[in-house]
Amino acid sequence: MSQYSEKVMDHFAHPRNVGEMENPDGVGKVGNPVCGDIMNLYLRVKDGVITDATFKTFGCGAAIATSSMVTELVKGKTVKDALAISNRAVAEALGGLPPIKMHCSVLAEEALKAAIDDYMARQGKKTE
Amino acid sequence: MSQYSEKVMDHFAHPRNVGEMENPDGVGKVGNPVCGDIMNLYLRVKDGVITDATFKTFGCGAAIATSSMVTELVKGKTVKDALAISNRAVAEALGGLPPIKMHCSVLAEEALKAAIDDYMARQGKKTE
Amino acid sequence: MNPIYMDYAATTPTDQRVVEAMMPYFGEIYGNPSSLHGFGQEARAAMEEARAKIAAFLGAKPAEIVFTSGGTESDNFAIKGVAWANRKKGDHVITSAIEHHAVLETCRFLEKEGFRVTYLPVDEDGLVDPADVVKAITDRTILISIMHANNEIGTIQPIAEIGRIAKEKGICFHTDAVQTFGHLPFTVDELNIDLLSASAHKLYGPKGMGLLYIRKGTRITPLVHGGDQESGRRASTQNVPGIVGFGKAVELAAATLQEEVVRLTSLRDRFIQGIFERIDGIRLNGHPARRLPNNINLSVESIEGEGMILSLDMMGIACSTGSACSSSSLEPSHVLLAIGLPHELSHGSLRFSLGMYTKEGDIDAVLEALPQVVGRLRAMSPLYAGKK
Amino acid sequence: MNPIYMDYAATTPTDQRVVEAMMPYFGEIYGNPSSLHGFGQEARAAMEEARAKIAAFLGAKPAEIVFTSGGTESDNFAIKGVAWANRKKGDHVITSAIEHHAVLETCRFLEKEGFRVTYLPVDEDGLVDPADVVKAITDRTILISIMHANNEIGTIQPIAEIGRIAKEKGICFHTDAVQTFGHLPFTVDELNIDLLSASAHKLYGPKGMGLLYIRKGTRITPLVHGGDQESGRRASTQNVPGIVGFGKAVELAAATLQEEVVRLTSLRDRFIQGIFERIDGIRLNGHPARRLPNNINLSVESIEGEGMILSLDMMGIACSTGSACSSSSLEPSHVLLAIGLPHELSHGSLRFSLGMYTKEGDIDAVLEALPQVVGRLRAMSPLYAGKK
Ligand SMILES: Cc1ncc(COP(=O)(O)O)c(C=O)c1O
Ligand SMILES: Cc1ncc(COP(=O)(O)O)c(C=O)c1O
Repeated sequence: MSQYSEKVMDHFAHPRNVGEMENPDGVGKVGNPVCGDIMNLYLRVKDGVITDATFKTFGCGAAIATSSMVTELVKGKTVKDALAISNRAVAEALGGLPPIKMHCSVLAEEALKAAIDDYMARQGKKTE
Repeated sequence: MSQYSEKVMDHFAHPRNVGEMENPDGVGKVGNPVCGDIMNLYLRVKDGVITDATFKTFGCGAAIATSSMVTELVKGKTVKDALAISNRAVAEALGGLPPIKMHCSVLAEEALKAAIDDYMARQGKKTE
Repeated sequence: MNPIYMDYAATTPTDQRVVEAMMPYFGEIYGNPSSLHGFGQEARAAMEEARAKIAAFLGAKPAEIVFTSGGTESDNFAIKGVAWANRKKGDHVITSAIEHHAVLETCRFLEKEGFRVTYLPVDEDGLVDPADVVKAITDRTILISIMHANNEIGTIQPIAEIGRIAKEKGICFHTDAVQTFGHLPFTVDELNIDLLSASAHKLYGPKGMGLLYIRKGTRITPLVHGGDQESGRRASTQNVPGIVGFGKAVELAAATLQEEVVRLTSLRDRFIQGIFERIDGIRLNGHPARRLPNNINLSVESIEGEGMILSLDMMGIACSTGSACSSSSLEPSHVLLAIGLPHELSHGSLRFSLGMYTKEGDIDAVLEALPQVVGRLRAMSPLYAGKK
Repeated sequence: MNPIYMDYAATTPTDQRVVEAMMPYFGEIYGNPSSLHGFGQEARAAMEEARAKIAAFLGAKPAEIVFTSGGTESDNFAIKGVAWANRKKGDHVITSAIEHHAVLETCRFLEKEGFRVTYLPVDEDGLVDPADVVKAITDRTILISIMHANNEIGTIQPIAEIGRIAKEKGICFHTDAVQTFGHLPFTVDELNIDLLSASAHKLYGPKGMGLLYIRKGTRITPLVHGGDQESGRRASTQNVPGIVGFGKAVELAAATLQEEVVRLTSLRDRFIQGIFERIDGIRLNGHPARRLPNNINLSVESIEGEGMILSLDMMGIACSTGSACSSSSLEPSHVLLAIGLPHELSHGSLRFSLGMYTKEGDIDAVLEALPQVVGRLRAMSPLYAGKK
């Protein structure tokens, strides 16, 4: 019994894709310790498709679960499709979040966007 | 179990000396229906000694018990000794009264005083 | 003779099924519902289940129910809360002269704080005239508080109509439904209520447990400040067993409400008819028809109420002079004075209130006992003697 | 593994003996204590017996004890009640920055009402400096409210001294003793207290039940207006089972208080020593010595509190991040900020509070579990990784 759905508890207890990635193609770092949430998201991209994603997160149970879920959601998606993943989609995939915890899903969306931005920037640099 | 002592309940349940007296030597009527208490006290006096006392009372349990007790207390007393009976003495004889009901004992004292005053006044008239 | 309890309007026994429902929440599922761990979340789930059940019974949303410590707190919360929150908008409150002390004393407190309060009169049956409500409204009026049914004389007010008036004027409407919640069928929408007070111990639930229904959108300042329990509207660790018990009590009430109304009404009328056949010089206080199914309020000429209560108590019959909470006061009932009863008659009033366990035989036993009591006390009374 | 409850400061299970003491007052002796008849008077007698027992425990008179619905209501009543009653005398209140929300939010409400409130700072151990109290006093000061022991970090304040200062200046002194009542030995006279809040559910009594001690002669306006219960200071039908249960809880607490202080202190110190041996990068919050015998408050670097609570909960261990009533809030604890903890450390705080049923084996089980939890979460944390 918990304020969280079973899915959230599963992703919190058994988070997927934990860890820092060596030589990632894109990194997104959002949040700050004062607010109590930091999310680092790492992407590996091949031919426009996200082949791997990992995270490191400082934050509450929901922050960890959304981090885990967003890494799962993006894997195998094209960068374009990944950009379309909203915070709502992350929350829904987790079977919902308590209202007071919706900001964690926002953070996950932001981390993803930041990682993709970073990837794009690196791509831009490469093709320059 | 009650807010009243056993003595009060006994005098309420089995009041002594109830009734109007025919040709009394002194009558005291105090209180009024607006306040919720009326006490009528009747005295028979022979040679300066109270030989009988009766009452009629409209009022709460404590009012009835104090009426009953005061009639008991005065019987056999000289008028002078009866005048010395205070409301406290009535309350004490009843094993105490709740603070909020002490005014009933005051009423009893007043009724007694009024009845003795009435007796004195009648005596005065007779000796005139 | 077995003791006969006829003071259900003062309080009711907690139903055994309610007690059983509460039991696990004392020593087993004892967590603080605000705690994140399982102990807490299990308690929270039970609490929210009760809230949902009670909301459904009122035709309300769960988030509109705030649990309190009883009817009095709910009345205080509703009235002070709306007054505080709408201070900038206005400073006038309308209520009636026959409200429960919980409402009246709160209004007097507001008067000391600079608010103006109109105490509407009632007619000889205890009814508020909705036309008086309309007349009393000013552009400074922020709250109308009229009780659903009176606890002493049982008169049921035209709440739906008063609520409609308040709604049309955009004024917040509170009703003290402590005597009707779980006893009469209604929903908050039918009665146009914005705020409603109820108390669990009047419907076989636990003492020290109440609720305030607060219609969504109503501006209200907390009475009890602190933590963010009850969505920030009533701080303090929730009384989980009490809330669960309240939920159970409402569930039980809902199941038998309709038939209890019929059964109690018939017992009440048997009582009233029987007593008028047996005792002269009495008067039924309150509206003859628009009255609580369980309420009988009598004035007996020439004798005083407490003596009757004590005498009946000695015979194992429990009733009251009016509201229990003023029983230590010497003042005659403000309700009886408001319906125009002379002081001496108001001193001789008796309230019998029936309930779940009242049987026909109990009525007959009281019909037998009361004339004896009245006879004995009248024999002692200088007022009755005067009548002969 | 059996579940281990280490959140006694949030709430305690109601002791089985307390529940048994309460039972007769639900369905048997169910009268309203204000009723004149036997049903009511029997309930009243039980209530007054409990009041006398509790008063004796505090070294107070029975008439100085007012029953309320909990610690929060008592705090609200004390602070608003004294403020309202002394408005003409002054408008300044002194409290501390680390009070419970029940005090702080009440003070903020008073500020909106035009009062001035001084929130005294505390040192890094959470202590209020009595010299600061002296400095803060003005000729407009009507109330000083300083808690006896803090619910989050367990620091015990120099209450006797602050009380003495208040007494010398003729200022009313309130203490929130919710965490110490029944847990530490003291009397109101020893501590120079005029008003004291306590809550039954913190000492194995029922939830929704509290008290305010009000020293004779203290001017106070009711928080809950209405009938004349509790000598006119707190209206509403009394929660008789709750009051009887509170009385029983106090009786039980009194009987074992001294030995529990010794036993819990030793368990607490075993916990603290053990955890420092097993985990690096942690900090004990609160005073090392002047602290509640049952309180352990830790900050764990690089990880956040909720994750630890959830993880421990999955292992059957219940604890909290701080006060239960703010657990749905995202704000870091005002207490931890007040003792100067940086935000990120305050997010990583954990409170373990021990109680009657805590055994040595429970301590050892937590000492085993917590390092695993911390290790797992730190492995996920970008802040800890950064440290390596
Ligand atoms: C109409 C009415 N309002 C309010 C109350 C107060 O309820 P409580 O005693 O639960 O505070 C009562 C009964 O006591 C009542 O009858
Ligand atoms: C110090 C302190 N004050 C007040 C309270 C409030 O008590 P209650 O939840 O019983 O209202 C608590 C606990 O919740 C507390 O720890």
